[in-house]
Amino acid sequence: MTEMYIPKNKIDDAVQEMMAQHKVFAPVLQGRFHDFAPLSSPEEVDWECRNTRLSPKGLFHRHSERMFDYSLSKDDPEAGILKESPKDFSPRVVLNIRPCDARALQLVDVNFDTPEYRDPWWVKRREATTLVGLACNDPCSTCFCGSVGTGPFDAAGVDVLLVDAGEGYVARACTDKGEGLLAEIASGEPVTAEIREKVEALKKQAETSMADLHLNLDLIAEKDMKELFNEEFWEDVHFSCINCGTCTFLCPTCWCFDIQDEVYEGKGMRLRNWDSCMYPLFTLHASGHNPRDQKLQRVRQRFMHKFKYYLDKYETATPACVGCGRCVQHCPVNIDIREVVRRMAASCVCPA
Amino acid sequence: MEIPRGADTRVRPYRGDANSKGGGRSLQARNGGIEVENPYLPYPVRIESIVTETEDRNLKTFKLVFLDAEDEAKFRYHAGQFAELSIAGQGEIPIGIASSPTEEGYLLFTVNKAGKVTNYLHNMKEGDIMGVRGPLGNWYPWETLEGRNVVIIGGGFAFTTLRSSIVYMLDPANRARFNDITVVYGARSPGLLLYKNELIQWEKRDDITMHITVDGTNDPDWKYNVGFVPAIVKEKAPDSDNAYALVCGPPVMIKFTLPTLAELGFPPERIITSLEMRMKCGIGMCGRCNIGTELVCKDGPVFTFDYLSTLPGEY
Amino acid sequence: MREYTEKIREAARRLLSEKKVDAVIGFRKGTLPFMNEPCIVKHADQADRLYWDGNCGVNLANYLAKRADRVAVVAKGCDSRNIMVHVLENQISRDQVYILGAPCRGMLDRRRILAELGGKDPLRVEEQNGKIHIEGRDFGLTLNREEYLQENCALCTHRNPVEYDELVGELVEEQKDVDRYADVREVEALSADERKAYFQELIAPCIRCYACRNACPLCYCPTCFVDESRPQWVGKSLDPVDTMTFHFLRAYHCAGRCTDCGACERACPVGIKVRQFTKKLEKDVLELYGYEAGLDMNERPPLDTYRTGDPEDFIK
Amino acid sequence: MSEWEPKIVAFLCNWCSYGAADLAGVSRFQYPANIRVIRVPCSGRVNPKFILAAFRHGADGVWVSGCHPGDCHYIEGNYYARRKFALLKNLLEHVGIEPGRLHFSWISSAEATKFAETARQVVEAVQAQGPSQYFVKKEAEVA
Repeated sequence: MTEMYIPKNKIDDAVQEMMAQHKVFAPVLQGRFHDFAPLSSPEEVDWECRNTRLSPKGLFHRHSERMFDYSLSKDDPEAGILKESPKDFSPRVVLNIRPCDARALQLVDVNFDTPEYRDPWWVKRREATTLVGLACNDPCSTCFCGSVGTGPFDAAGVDVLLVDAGEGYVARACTDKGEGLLAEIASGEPVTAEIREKVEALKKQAETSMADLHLNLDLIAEKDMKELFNEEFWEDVHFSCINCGTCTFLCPTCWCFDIQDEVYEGKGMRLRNWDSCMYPLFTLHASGHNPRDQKLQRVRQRFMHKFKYYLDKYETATPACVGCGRCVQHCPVNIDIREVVRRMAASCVCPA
Repeated sequence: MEIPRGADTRVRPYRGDANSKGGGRSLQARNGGIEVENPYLPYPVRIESIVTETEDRNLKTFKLVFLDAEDEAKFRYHAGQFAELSIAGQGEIPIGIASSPTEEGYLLFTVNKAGKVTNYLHNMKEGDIMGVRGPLGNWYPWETLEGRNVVIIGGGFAFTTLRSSIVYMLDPANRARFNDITVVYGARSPGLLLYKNELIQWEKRDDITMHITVDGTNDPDWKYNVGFVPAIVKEKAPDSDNAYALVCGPPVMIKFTLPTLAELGFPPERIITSLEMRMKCGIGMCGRCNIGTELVCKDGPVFTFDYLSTLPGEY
Repeated sequence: MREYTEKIREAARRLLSEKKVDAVIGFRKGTLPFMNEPCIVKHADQADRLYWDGNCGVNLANYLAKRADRVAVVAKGCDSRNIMVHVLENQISRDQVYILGAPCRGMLDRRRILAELGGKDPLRVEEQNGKIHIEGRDFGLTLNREEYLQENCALCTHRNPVEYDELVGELVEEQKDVDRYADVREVEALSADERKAYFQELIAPCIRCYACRNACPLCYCPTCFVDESRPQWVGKSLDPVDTMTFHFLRAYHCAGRCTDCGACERACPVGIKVRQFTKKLEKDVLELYGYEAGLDMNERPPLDTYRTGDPEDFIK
Repeated sequence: MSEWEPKIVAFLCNWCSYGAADLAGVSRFQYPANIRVIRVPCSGRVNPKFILAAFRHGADGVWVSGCHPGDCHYIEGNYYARRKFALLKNLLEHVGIEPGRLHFSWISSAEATKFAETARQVVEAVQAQGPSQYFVKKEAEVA
């Protein structure tokens, strides 16, 4: 696989080269926090950004997606017939996506790209996108990627992995798509043995800097779904939750959505918006019956989905969580998923 | 290859089927590559006719005809499946398919007036254009039911996919595949029974045993049963030997019917039901209709009670 | 803060073992610096889970609406006012709640402190004598507590609980001569177009997660107007008009009830100053009807009463 | 702009202003035809959501009219309404809606002249603002 060294004074040139053939998205400081935004110039990239407030899932699964358009005008012979809304699926690069967030996209693939049905928007955007990851030399204290099967240097989800080696970046292609992208970069230099060693050292340092939480996911996997569902500790876990959707909206692996029709002056569109299992409306039947009308049920659903249902359903050892720590950082009432998972593994009633 | 409509062409086991392998994930892939068939795009249909089913006028049966014959060919379904009815400007609703695969040229949907979309639909007229997306979900296990006695127990307006099933089994091409067919169907009053004309016709046939019942009635000419569905099941005591029961109805009916069936010797793996849930996508992606690991829209809606008992009771 | 924690634990132990209450609602120590988690304690031997410091900004009144049991709740000035609002609005009865009053010197603004750290992780934090000592992997920093209070706390004129059954600390001196509405007046002074631009920009980052609504103790409606479908009052996409309609109506529903506890702003994951909506209402309610929410149990909320001589110069 | 005519939604109390509108019609008083009347049982029935909904659906102005203070058919509905509307109007204008778009009046069923006169004033004021933009839901701005 291709590997190259891009000195920091040439990194803008490299980004410029990516921009020649692709629309490039990268973390940009927008007001008070970072978000992925399309670049108009390479200088906009904030290379010091630790991570974006919102996960990059929105680049693939848009917060509000215009699905179909239709006419409702009486004299239109096509009135009431839905047509796919035009979309731009031209090639793009998502630059400086963190390994956890890239891995998250893979975890979500199993939902949107299934043997029976393929979500066209997700699939086409995934196809059109090359992910250039940036390894985390300095994981945050709320990061726990290493405890959920990924890591600060995990290349599993990216097409190219960049490592900040101090004076420059080492770029390594991890997939054919990544190879293709690096072939377009002329600003690269060969990677010296010394730099390669440095990258290894950085990797080791990053990995050891993170405490292993010993989440014992295998213990959860072994448990009976129904027993875990009925554990008493959920009573304590759910208490502080206010059922806002912050955790689900910031989460890189939460994919749930709602479908809505909107009409304006004889034209209409079908939209799909992010939704959240935290909201009572999410499961409310038209009859008024609601299988998850209690806060406890909704809180439990989120954690059970990520750490039990997902594993059981897809027969995998990896939970639907990549340890990015966004929900830990931004939960307004400090519900800490790391603690919840510990209790799921231990089935202990008392908080740790 | 010419595939006859109504045949079991897709391998999608219902949840809890002893023959099921790989847990409800079907094997047929959609078009590969980047040309992705949009599973959210409804087929356009025209409302051919509307029948008001019940005297409270809350249930109407809509007969829908595809605008494009090719779409009809693609919409190959099994009794027990559902579809998303789509109304531009209003939204979509998941509704069980009431017509049988053996009834060609149209689809039937019996819709209860409950929310925003169904209220709008009830005010639509014959000739109006709407959409249908599907078929969705799994179906009653027709291959497993072959050579068996089938006991159908329905209550209220949860009789739609059961009607589909009865029509399917009674079709001359299919009738020989199944042994005795027994139906217990009840509603609160005679005016609330669905498909009355058909019920009367079936009642007169000798290849199906009908037990129509109402909770109560003032009608002196009522010549069928009076009593709750579970009581009538107990009274008529269909033989459980080599038999499967398909049970659909309001929760309270199911609650009291299950012990009766158990007494009659039906084990939970031979009692099959179809669940309802709030749904949006209908294809297992939007995340709201799960019971534990199972997505009712895609892994269901048909489950055995045996299988349901292994899942969290969140439905 | 130690003393508060001790007093809270002692009270919880006593109340629970004497069976005066079924549960005690307070905070437990958070898993992150500058965060604590609301918790409920139901047995006397669990009382030591309770904890108190300058990071208890969540409004605990939020956990009281429609409770059936008898609970003790630790309440800062704002929490106690919101408990009053609950009592006035029949969400809970006064004799169901045992208020453990916690006189407050303001809660810390976590976001502002983290911004001060410029992305560095705080690992250990200690509050002492009006200072915040922060230590990280390779840094140490001391900040003046006063300068890093939540904005609403800095402007607070009701730091002492307005109603309580017992106190867990000495009453503090209330802040005087605070100009509570300087920011509102600044916006009022702008032209209509400028105000429109100001508010549109304010809510631009909104992701419609409803954290502001859900963190708010006033928002207990069984079905929120955003969730109503017949008719649907507001769309659910990120369309700016819908987002503005949501924020506007959410704020309006708090008219005459808001205690400026700051829960909404604290909860917002994208840092929107949603109090800019509610503070205008608060100011108007004070100016037009002389009412401050949650201070007096015998006075009806301003939109639940009237005076024949209420101002009406806007009516033709 | 000469072609443009404002659309104004008027919520009129059944017991007074609606009667006044009726009387104005019977008495053949002229007033502009820009007003779409919604009859309500009391000005107190007008939920702020209704006013937002009117703007949302493209009303250029909203006018609420009820009974004079003290004359409410339900004794005090308009007193409550008065407080509700004062805060609503202030907040709407605070977030930047033009002051000329939202109007309130007290008009008894006998005051047909006042009704016609107020209608003219309201239409004039809204006309001066031009077509409404704020709070009007157009095609959703989503891609």
